[in-house]
Amino acid sequence: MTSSFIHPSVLLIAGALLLPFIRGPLRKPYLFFVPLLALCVVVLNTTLTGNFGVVPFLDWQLVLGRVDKLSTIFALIMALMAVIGTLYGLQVDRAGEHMAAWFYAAGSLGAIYSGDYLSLFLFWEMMAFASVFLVWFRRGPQSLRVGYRYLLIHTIGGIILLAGILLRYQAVGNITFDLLDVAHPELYTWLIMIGFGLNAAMVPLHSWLPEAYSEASFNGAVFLCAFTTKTAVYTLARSCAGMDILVVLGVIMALYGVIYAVMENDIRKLLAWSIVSQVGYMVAGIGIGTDMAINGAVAHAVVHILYKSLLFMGTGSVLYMTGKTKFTELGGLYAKMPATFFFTLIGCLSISAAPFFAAYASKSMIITAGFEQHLNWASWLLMFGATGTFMYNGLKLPYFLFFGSNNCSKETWAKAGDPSWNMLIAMTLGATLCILVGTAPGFLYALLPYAVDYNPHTAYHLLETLQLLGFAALAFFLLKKYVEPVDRICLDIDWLYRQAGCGFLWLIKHPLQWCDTAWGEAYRAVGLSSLMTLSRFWSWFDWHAIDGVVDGLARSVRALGGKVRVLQSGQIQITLYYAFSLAAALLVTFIFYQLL
Amino acid sequence: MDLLLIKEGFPLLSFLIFLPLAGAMVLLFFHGEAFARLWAMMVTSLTAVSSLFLLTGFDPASAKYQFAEAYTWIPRFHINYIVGMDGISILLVLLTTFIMPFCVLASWKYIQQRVAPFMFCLLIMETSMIGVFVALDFVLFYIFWEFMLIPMYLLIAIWGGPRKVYASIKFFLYTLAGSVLLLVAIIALYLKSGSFFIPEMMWQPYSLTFQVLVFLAFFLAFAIKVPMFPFHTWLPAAHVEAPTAGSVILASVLLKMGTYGMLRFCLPITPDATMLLATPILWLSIAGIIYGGFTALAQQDMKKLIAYSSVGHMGFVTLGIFVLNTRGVEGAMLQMINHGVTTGALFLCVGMIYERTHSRELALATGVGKYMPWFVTFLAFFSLSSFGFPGTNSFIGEFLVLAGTFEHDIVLALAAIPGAVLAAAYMLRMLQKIVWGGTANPDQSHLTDLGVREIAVLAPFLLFVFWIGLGPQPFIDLMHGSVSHLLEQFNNWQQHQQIAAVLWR
Amino acid sequence: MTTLIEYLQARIKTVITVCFVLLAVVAGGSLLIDTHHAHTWAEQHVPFFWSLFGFAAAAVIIGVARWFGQSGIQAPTDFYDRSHSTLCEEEE
Amino acid sequence: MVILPELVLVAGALALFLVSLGKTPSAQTAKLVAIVFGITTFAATLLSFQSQASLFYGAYAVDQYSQLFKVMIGFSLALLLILGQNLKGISPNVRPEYYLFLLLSVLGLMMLVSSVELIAIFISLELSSFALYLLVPMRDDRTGIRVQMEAGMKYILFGVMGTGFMLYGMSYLFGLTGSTYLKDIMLVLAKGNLQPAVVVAVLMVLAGFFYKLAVFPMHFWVPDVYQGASNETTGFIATIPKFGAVALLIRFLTLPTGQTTFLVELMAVLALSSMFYGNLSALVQKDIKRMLGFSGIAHAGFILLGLLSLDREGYGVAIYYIAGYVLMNLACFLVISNVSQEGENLRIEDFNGLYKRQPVLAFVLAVGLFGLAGIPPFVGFMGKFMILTSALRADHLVVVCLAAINTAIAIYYYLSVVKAAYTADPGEKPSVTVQPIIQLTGVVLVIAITLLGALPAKFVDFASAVVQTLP
Repeated sequence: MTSSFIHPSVLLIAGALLLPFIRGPLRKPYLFFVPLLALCVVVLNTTLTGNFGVVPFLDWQLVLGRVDKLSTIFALIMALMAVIGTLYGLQVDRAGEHMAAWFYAAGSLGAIYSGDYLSLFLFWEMMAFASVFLVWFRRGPQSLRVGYRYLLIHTIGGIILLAGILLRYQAVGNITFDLLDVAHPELYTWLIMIGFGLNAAMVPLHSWLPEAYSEASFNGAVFLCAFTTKTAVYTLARSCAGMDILVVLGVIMALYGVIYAVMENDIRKLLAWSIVSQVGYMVAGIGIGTDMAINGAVAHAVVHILYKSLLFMGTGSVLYMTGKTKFTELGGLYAKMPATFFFTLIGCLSISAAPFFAAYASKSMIITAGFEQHLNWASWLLMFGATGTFMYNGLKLPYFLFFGSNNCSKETWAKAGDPSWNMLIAMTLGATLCILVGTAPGFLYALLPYAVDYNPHTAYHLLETLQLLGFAALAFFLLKKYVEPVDRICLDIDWLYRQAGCGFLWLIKHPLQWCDTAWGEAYRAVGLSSLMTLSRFWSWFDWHAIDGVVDGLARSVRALGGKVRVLQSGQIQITLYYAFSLAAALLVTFIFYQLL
Repeated sequence: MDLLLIKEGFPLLSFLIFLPLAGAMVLLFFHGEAFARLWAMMVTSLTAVSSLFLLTGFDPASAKYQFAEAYTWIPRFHINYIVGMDGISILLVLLTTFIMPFCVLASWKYIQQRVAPFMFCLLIMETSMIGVFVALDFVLFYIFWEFMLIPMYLLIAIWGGPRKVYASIKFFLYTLAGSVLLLVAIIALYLKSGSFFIPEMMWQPYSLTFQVLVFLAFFLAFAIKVPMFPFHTWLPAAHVEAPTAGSVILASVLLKMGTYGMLRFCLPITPDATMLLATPILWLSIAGIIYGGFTALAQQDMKKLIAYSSVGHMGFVTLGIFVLNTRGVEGAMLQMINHGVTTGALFLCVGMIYERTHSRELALATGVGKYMPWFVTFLAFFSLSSFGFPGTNSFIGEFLVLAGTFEHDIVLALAAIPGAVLAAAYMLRMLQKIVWGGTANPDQSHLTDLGVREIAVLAPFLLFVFWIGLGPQPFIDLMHGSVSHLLEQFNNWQQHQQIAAVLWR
Repeated sequence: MTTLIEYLQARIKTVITVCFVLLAVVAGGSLLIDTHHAHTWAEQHVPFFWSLFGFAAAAVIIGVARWFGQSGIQAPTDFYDRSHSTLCEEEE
Repeated sequence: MVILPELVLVAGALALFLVSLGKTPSAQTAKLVAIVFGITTFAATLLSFQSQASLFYGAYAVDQYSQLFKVMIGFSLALLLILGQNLKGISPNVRPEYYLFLLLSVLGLMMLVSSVELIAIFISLELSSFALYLLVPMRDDRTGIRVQMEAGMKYILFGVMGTGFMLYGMSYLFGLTGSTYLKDIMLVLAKGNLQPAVVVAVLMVLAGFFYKLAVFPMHFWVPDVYQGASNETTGFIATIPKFGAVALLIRFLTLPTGQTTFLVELMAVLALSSMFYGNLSALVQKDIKRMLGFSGIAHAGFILLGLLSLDREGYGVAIYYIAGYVLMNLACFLVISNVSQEGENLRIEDFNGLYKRQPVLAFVLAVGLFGLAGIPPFVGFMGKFMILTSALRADHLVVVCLAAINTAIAIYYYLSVVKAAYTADPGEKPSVTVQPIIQLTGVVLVIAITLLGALPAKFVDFASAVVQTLP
């Protein structure tokens, strides 16, 4: 290892391992200090470029520290996230939760810095396994099952990736992690793409995301929303840039997420769906593959981490204070938790690319890139999705959560209130960054992998956005009652049953719907129960068939013994007879045999 | 005998073999429980320590048999007492010598009556196990190989669980029945090559039919010991009923003898037959891997689960051996050690739970994590290692094996991959149940966490899990010389054209 | 801040009118802006293009979502527990 | 001096006869006398070990071969007398006679191994056999249905049948060659141009010894006699007479018959059938002695396998094997006759928990049985191994494989006894007390079994060397 490059993951892991022994008053400062240190290290690393930490392993070269613009910017934002997230969860005193979070962050940083598939895979798995603890630590009724499924999916994804890596090693003969030949995709290209895509929650490999994130603990979600998908975006940008299929997938993701988010009743699930849609933009950008598109995708990833974490922090505070996450159990909270409302609002504006808020600087980049590549359909659809984003996230979320009809029960209302200081600080941090990026995107652009000649702050762009948002808002308020039906579900029970019935009817009619449930099914039915049945059958087979044969052999030999023993009847004349006749028979047959 | 580097001066290997035996003899006369424990501990640790000298004196570069000793024994039948050690056996010998003290520690509380005889059996076991790995005379080998059955049988039959009688007799009968034909094969080889000295039996121009017959005899014996699917059913029975130390010995050392045998005998003595029969055996290994995974997933008894997982892991080993390339074989060798370490540790863990809850049922052990954090930590690490989580030892082993398999045949390798998923599935299932499992089980608040002795037992295993996982090079260096030499000879073996013709026809 | 909101809520009518006025301004503004570096023909030549687009898009999405939700995606909250508890008892 | 052992035995017999004449024959003195003479016999055999002579007009050859067997016989006799000294199954007032006939039978065997002339062979064989026939019914009647009598009858009837065969065969040989001296017969036969009648003759003579050795199909007496006779008697029948049988088998097999292949293949078939028969029917036995009887049949098959190669090598190995076999059987019968409370037959479950009741005996039993099963490092394994080797060298591949498989079958019933002794729960079975001398004998046996197994080189070399000296 060159002295100049220090691997942040090492710090985080070491810190995590030490954590259980730091107790009492030292705990909080330590918690704050370690990620900060990691951040500093990353900042230091930005000064370098090139490959560091090259370790010969068996007969391969492991590159633990590949530093270039692409990895640097992701590393920066991830490290920053680690700081914010830890700060946000500061009052959690379960050491295990922080350890898991740090391992998770370390895995992501490691994956970003790694320059070869082997170490990449190593960190990749580390992320998967560390993150599942964040789900399990919610300790909710569902957490165990959800976590187990989550893990199963990611293990499978990892295996697919590994298969791809091995195949590629067969074909190419090295394990350096670089841009694949997307022009002529081989089987391994697809496998690797799918392996990454599964972590990026590509439709139709996305179902793990909403259910897991909505089940995570309130600060766990802050980590989850940042690392897994964005690391996947990084790997895609690194290896599959310009792969046309990604454009299609991206657009589908974007719209799919929007539709579901609009219907969603659980605020955190809503955010989870919005992750799917936002990541869709990035994937599309990667798929377009021009410098500008890549820039856009990267920039969008960065800002998305910022505002999405901000949003999760906001909703997390609501969960933390009230313990509720459903629109139909919340509402009108602005009076009780104004600060949270304020920060959440900033987050909402950022995600819906309102002027001078974060996404304003990035999302348009992708779309413009699309237009310049004359992929008009894609760009139109993305614009369309952008409007939707504003709909559910810029309007629906804040409106129904903080205004709207107040569905809070007595105690919920009593419990509601602004969270503790550290969470507020964390949110302030996030909010500031959002606005900063939105207004003065220069420093962000400076970090991007390619040179940028794009200025979001044109009058045209401004007006375009304003019109879009303004009239979308108009439409929203006019059609508000049609967005609300979500909560009717839980109000009117018999309507609910009819709904279920007709839902079943439509289920058959509508392949799309069918697909989505099917995927949900697949994880449960195919993933577990059929597996268990199969394995039960095999173990039955083991005891009854194979073992039966073995024991049966022994028994039959013994039975044969029983038969033979009968010869030995006690009566002398009979035995004599046997003796003579056997001897005679033996001799005769034998002599015949000799003669023949 | 130019294959031997005769060891002048102190006969280290013989010392290693007979020290435990001498210790056992002492136990015949002094029966005190406390004394027996301490004495066994002393003897095994002394053996372990002195086995370290093997490392200092071992020259990885040469492919010869080192530390060799040769004395005539039964001249009329050309039987000699010849022991020696090369890169293939050194790791296994060390594994044996170092597992034993932990077995003694693990039985410290577990065994409460007939302590002296128990330790007696353990020590005898150690003698015969070391003997098997270092014997270079086939009769000597066979004597150790068979003799081992007696102490192991007694370990299971006297100190075992409820169905001990069935399990022990099954173990004895099955393994003995497997190895009777081995004896015939040995004699046949002797009559062909005129000596029982193993290296002189290697690379002889035996006729193909002869080779195939001998190979099959070998294979039956070794496959049962490994155990390879479908010869594995003695394993779950024996594992489940054996006392902790017994299971550990079974898993860590006994199973390795089968694969060691394949590597030491099948390849060099019957190369052509190996070429001829490699493919079906490979597929058998694959079947074992997947089959083991499935059956393990369905088990409710932790020991049985681990036992079946062993079937899968050993499947990887045989896979690596019979792809017949350096990476595969070295992976297999490494995987032997890994399995010894990891599975041994897992059995120790289960034993520790058993000492507390007196049940190995997963259902009853759910959620002990709440009361036994240390235990759960260890268990978690070992389970991760067991399904080859990156950074742990098994990952290296399985990765090498898979890489080797890819060199050999891609389809095969792809077929092996589901096994890895299954491994993750059943291990996580056990882990998750034990650690976070539901509360639908009797109150466990009385459970105490691991004591110092138990932590001391488990910690070294963890050390090796990560040492091999992160820095496997030294281990591979030890075996590399011999393995590459073996494969080199194997590839230079001229009669392969003839085999190719046979296969082609 | 809370007070501000209350203040506005008290005068909800005015707020709404102000909003409408703003919208009009924005729409009007869009006519003045030069659109020669717009991406496509539509944006250049259709007046109020983005306004219409935004309104239409919002309406469509709401419609689709509603129709879609009616179509049975919005199942009862205990839908999974009811239909899958049998399959997953292994993990319970 | 040359025939010192025989003389000692005769003297012993006379002494016991005198003891038996007393009004109230004392079992104690009888025992002492017997043991003393037994040990002296052993000493005598050692003394006369080196001696060479040809007596009684060459009918009686004292050579290394015979002396070797005599030493083994003497040794086993001494051991047997010591370990069976309690004679639980024999009523005290017939004990002098019991010992008397025992010694006479041994005398017969000693003469048998030395005789090289048909009549002498016949006489000595009958001497030993008839003495033996008398021993069986001497067991005192506890069952009320006089099993021992029935056993004795069967023994005699079968014995007569076997003898009949042998006598007939001998007459053939005499008719064909005009001489009763083995060496003359050998010379004549060596000239060649033999009729198949020779084979028949030899076969018939062999049949007589097959009967002693209990080879299929001449084995039917074994289980009933073993079960009917008292433990000590069975211990004797199971061990020492085998020496004589093997010795004479070898002597006769050295005769050239001209039909070697036929003989060999027939013997191979006989060997296999006795192995399978013995092992299979032993699997399901409850009575330990009966089980050992069947296992004895199987082992007889093994010995035959050793003789199969018809060369010195194989003979030497066969001698080694029979020696080991006798040792292991002695070990087993030591345990049996001391575990049984007052001489009753033992069922396998009577050994339950022997480990707790009498550790030393349990250990001896385990070693003996594992030895019989042919597990290394005991003598049983080495014998098995060498026999298989010699048989394979004479390439009988199939036979060898089947024999090997037999060892796998056999292990089960030996194991079931060990299982009872070590794992089963003693219940309220009484603990066993034995004199230290017997424990010592047991330990000696264990050591002998192990040593002979671990370091067989000397013995086998010597045996084969001795066999070389046969004419």
